[in-house]
Amino acid sequence: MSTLERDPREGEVRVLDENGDVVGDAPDLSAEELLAMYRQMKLARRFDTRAVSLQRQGRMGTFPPMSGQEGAQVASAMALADDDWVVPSYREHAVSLVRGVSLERTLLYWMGDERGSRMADGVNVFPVAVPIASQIPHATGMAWANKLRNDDGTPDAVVCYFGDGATSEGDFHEGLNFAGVFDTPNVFFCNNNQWAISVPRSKQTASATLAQKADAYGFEGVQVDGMDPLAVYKVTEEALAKARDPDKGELRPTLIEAVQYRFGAHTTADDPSVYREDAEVEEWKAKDPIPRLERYLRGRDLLDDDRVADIEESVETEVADAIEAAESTTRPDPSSMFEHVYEEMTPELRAQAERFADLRERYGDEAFLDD
Amino acid sequence: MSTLERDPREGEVRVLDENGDVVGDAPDLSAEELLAMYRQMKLARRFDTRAVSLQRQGRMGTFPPMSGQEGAQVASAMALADDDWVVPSYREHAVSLVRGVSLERTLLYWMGDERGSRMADGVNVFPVAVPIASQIPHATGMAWANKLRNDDGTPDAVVCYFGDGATSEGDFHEGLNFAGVFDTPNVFFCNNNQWAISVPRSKQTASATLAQKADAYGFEGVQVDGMDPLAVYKVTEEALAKARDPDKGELRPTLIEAVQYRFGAHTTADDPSVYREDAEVEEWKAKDPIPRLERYLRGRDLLDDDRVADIEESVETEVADAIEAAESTTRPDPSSMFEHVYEEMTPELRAQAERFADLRERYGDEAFLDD
Amino acid sequence: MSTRQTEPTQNLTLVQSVRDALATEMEADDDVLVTGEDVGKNGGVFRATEGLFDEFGGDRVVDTPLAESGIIGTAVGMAAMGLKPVAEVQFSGFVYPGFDQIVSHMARMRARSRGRFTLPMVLRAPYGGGIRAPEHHSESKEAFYAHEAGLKVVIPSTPYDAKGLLISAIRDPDPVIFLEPKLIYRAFRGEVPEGDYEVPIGEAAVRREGSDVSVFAYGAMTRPAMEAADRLADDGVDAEVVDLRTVSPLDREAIVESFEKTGRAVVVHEAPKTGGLAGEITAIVQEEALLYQEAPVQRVTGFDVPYPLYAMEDYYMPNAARVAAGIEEAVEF
Amino acid sequence: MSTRQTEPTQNLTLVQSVRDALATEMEADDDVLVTGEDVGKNGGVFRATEGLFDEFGGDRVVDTPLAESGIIGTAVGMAAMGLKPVAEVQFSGFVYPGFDQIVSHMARMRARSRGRFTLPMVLRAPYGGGIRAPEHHSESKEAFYAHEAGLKVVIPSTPYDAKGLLISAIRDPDPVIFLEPKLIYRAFRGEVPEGDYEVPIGEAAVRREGSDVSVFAYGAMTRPAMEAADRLADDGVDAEVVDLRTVSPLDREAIVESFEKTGRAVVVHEAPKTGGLAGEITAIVQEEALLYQEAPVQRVTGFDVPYPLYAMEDYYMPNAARVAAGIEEAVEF
Ligand SMILES: Cc1ncc(C[n+]2csc(CCOP(=O)(O)OP(=O)(O)O)c2C)c(N)n1
Ligand SMILES: Cc1ncc(C[n+]2csc(CCOP(=O)(O)OP(=O)(O)O)c2C)c(N)n1
Ligand SMILES: [Mg+2]
Ligand SMILES: [Mg+2]
Repeated sequence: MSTLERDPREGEVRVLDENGDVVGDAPDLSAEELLAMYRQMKLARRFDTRAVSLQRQGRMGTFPPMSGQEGAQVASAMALADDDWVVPSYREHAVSLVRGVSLERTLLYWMGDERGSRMADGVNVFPVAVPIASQIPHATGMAWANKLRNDDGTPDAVVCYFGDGATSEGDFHEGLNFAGVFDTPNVFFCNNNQWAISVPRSKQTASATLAQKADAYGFEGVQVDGMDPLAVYKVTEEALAKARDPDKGELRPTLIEAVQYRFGAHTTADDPSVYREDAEVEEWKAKDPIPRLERYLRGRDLLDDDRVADIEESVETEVADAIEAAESTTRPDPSSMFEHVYEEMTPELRAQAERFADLRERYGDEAFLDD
Repeated sequence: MSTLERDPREGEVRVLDENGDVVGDAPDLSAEELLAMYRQMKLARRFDTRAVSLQRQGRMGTFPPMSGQEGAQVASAMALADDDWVVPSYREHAVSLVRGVSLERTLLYWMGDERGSRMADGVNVFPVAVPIASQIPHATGMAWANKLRNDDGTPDAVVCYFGDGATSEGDFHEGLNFAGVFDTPNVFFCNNNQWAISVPRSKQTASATLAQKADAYGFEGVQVDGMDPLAVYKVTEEALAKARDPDKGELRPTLIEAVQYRFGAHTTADDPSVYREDAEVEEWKAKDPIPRLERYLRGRDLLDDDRVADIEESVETEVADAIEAAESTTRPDPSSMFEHVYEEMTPELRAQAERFADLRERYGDEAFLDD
Repeated sequence: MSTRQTEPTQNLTLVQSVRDALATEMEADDDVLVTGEDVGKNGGVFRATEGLFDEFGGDRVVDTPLAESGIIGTAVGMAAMGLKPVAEVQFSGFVYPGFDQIVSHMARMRARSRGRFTLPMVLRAPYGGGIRAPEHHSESKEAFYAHEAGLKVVIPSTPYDAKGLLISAIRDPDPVIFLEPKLIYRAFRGEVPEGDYEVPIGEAAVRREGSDVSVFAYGAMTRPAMEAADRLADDGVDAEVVDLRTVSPLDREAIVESFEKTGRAVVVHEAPKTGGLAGEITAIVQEEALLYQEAPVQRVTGFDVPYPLYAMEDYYMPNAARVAAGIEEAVEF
Repeated sequence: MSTRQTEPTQNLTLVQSVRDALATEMEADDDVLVTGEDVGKNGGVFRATEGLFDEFGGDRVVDTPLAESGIIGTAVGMAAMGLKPVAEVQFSGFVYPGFDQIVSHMARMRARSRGRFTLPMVLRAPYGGGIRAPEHHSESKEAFYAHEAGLKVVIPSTPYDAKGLLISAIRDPDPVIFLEPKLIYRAFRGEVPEGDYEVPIGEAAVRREGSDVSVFAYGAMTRPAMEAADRLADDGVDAEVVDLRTVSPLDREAIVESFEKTGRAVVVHEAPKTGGLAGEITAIVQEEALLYQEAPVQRVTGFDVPYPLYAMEDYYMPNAARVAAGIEEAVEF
């Protein structure tokens, strides 16, 4: 059968259907874990909404929202072990959150403050990568390093996130090919949200699924309902287990295609109404991962109206506190621009920094800010 | 079954076995065509051998031989229609030869003379591409142009050649992905000669076959015995027919993996004994495409000892004449270096050219050639 | 060729004039087509191709997959077959995945094939800093392209020039890199003829005549250069401002002519100082006119640091105050 | 740090000394590993990694797939995790498919992460022309890297320096691009200490003292510079030859010091003239020492053309005659 005719989602892994009813084997998660998953998704959604309005109010620069993608992000990140690593693109706020990057730090970053790009020590998250797909070879190299340095044969894994559009870049190809050849403990997690800005998935590549691109690298590709957090958790957990300790004849890496949708704009600078229909958005909103998980949890008596309200309130406060903290951070010192270019400033750079200090002294910061 | 366990050649298209006995459907070729194919292969082999010795004698620079690969090159090139295009790498001397590039021109090129890189008008062959895989997007763009400009729905095809190593480059991925998306009339012809300099096919990628990489782009991949000229002719002909006029539900492009072997060194600068065993070479020499086709032709009474001797003699002369012509070509005018950089020289370039002329006049060419 | 004065004009921003140039040439020449990420239905992330998809259809205004080497490499192939692709890279900071196609092929196909295969293509990219954009969105690395023979590199600073230069670039038989300073995409409007006209590639424009010091600038930096010149006029410094418009080939004649008049120069660019074109321009003036030189050429440029995130970009970008300080140093030497 | 005079030495070619540096550091530091195309069993196409595979095994001397962005990008990842990869690109003309990884990541990971992720990696590539190689095998585009903040760029000209500089590069906490002039890979031998030693990055070396004119050169161009100086000594011209050794950061102090002594300069590089580092060096001397300048700085460089196929390369490469002509012009001005 030609790939043109095949239903690209026929092999997709699912646990919850759109109503939150169980249609596959649920992963082994405790009540606390399930509730934590739910809360993180709610927190991510709320954060996202507030961040977009901060931008609208001129309190923040361009921001890439991720509403609709909480299921894929939170659930996959929760499947990681403490020592595993995350290599994100620019849209993985919820992944970062789960992995210990504070919301305040994420806000600072999008407020144009480099300090938001310095992950706290001990947080195994790589900085945001803006050039599409360029982080993929890094993730392969990191996993390769883990494997080389590991003695007991179960190296820490590295999970790399990227979008559907990223699969078209040469770096996707090279990064995955190296992973296959060096059999590195990688999970390549593709957040296929159907759009690369205005370019739909169908125009990004003629292959029926993105998951099948793994064939080219000799390892497994899996398609999962990315708006089904339990299914995402399951496939990620399995991929991680294989990354650390593959069966004989198996390669460590996995390409996961998490099929999902971005409800909002590509970034706050984008107007999706130019290129896509509302009806399509509504169709996907019916698959919203948050109510799906909520219904599942209510069905198992882990949630009721009161607990939901409590969570909403605590989430509200947490986001507000993060915004408050980010906005009350003193602006970075302009001279810090010259730091961290090299471990030690070169003489020329030192001279430039001195001249810069001198100009600020002579003319005042107004002179820099007025045009 | 894991790709690690699958026999990577199980699906390979074959017509002649190693003895020249027919094991598949032969393509529809006339006696003249079959003999022409044989002669071109003999000519290519002889040219290759002589070129290597020219280099050894210091009469030519580094040269990449292709002995062992004549079957794939000659037969695929013969399958093209006159108006089709070839986009070669640096090893396709036999393809170029079949497509009308004179041996003299090929020699000039490897003698370091740019004029060897200017294909004669009307010869639909693109210049040699040295950076691996970088010609693949060109071929896609050329085929795309053919499709855009074509009115009757059967555009001229563009056949792009590259090696097994080239499949690892980002440009392979991007070029093939664009071809799938824009459904361009391309044939991507991979001369899998088992080695990328010293790196064996098995270390180039973990995918079981190179042909299966086509899955990632939604179009067909075919593996063929690249040392079986009749099988190569057949798959190329089919791919070309599809490129021009695909069936409903089919995409135009094809990735052909022609499984073969380079008998000699990567280039005259390479010593393969450092990285591969003689036994391996011998094993593949048993599949030599030339005796295979010769046995087939003898079996059909198209060749006998006399005709073979005639062909060998005429081939010898043709190669000798080409060498004679190339070596008696006057050296290029050094000032031609400044030409063809732009349609019109920029003022600065003109100034540089004048200064250069002036220096030559003042100091003589010896001053440039002495160190 | 310049515009006839009687022709009707429109009051356009720079990005609108880019769009207008594309529409004009697509209308006039069926071989012209536009490719790139989001250039189709979306009309480009800066609206530089707005409406072209509706007007010329999906075969001539093509949304490509997200792959810059693919974009540039296929444009090379199309151009070799005689089409005139105008490929867009979404931001100049994202050209690099396609850098090999530029330096290894786009720049050299003519030379390699000794004139048989020529590449009448244009590579457009929004360029430069100052718009509070994320990392990699504010780069200005024109020096890379200017160092590669076989390319022409154009950076307009006005709506009028943008249209005329882009039309010239599309018609140029050689590959042109067309860098559009996005800081001034919408910063002001200018009169732009409705019809087609060319502004010649390789010619600088004197934006302000002066006798004390030459300020060489291009792209978005022309504005702070003018502003600094205006400010210093009050202090009796008469600065000439030369907008280079093309950075490859540089208009050496115009540079030298201005410098011979003033003997002092300031070169302004956003790109980092070391290895930037200010060094090249300095070398040119002392090569051709050392005996006129009365002060060191001042380089007022970006610093030798990665372009900072936007909270600090105002401190990175040369502005009127820094240009004025440079002029003062040149004049007071 | 310099070598102790008593230490045993070996008589090595430049490429052997590169190999020796790699072996020395791999022996001393388990975190050092070598990756690239054909660096393993084959020992590199120039034999720069010969025997390392047998000595250190396939985990530390790794043949990669044929993909430069993959090579550089995975090295970035390994270095971020604390390994010290020394990645080889087979020829500097083939770096470009990995150029994005260099400028977007290798150069900036430290700045981006404000010092949390640093990249103690080295990118080695055989570099420059003159060996009758095919197209793209003779490039010298060091100016690209020198324009990118966050990188260091080293180009040795002697076996002694090659070893000491490469050891420094491997130990350097910042990413270093190490360009090896292949014209002199085997052109001569030199005494190289057996043990380990560093030649500091960022320091030029005066190869010949002189008072009439400063010749600034690096890599393979140091030889014709010396030869030209020797030839002209007979005519009574006393040229100083400064081998820059590192082109980013440039040793401004050494450049200025020499120029203040001579007041005249010739800069020699293989790279094309426009946008090459000769312009930068010219800008430096006039910025810091204009009052000492007695003649225009002469740029003796490659031409602004694609590097020609080898039948013509002797005409392209600066040689002693062209350097001598440049010195004469500088002196006679
Ligand atoms: C190399 C590169 N090219 C272009 C861009 C501009 N750009 C930013 S996001 C984007 C679309 C990405 O789509 P996808 O990979 O699907 O991720 P998503 O944004 O949907 O999460 C583009 C083209 C970029 N950041 N990097
Ligand atoms: C981008 C690039 N990287 C590296 C090289 C150096 N190089 C030349 S040929 C070659 C191996 C190519 O192998 P393959 O693609 O299998 O083709 P083959 O030579 O076997 O025909 C390499 C690494 C190059 N020419 N271009
Ligand atoms: Mg997407
Ligand atoms: Mg091969």
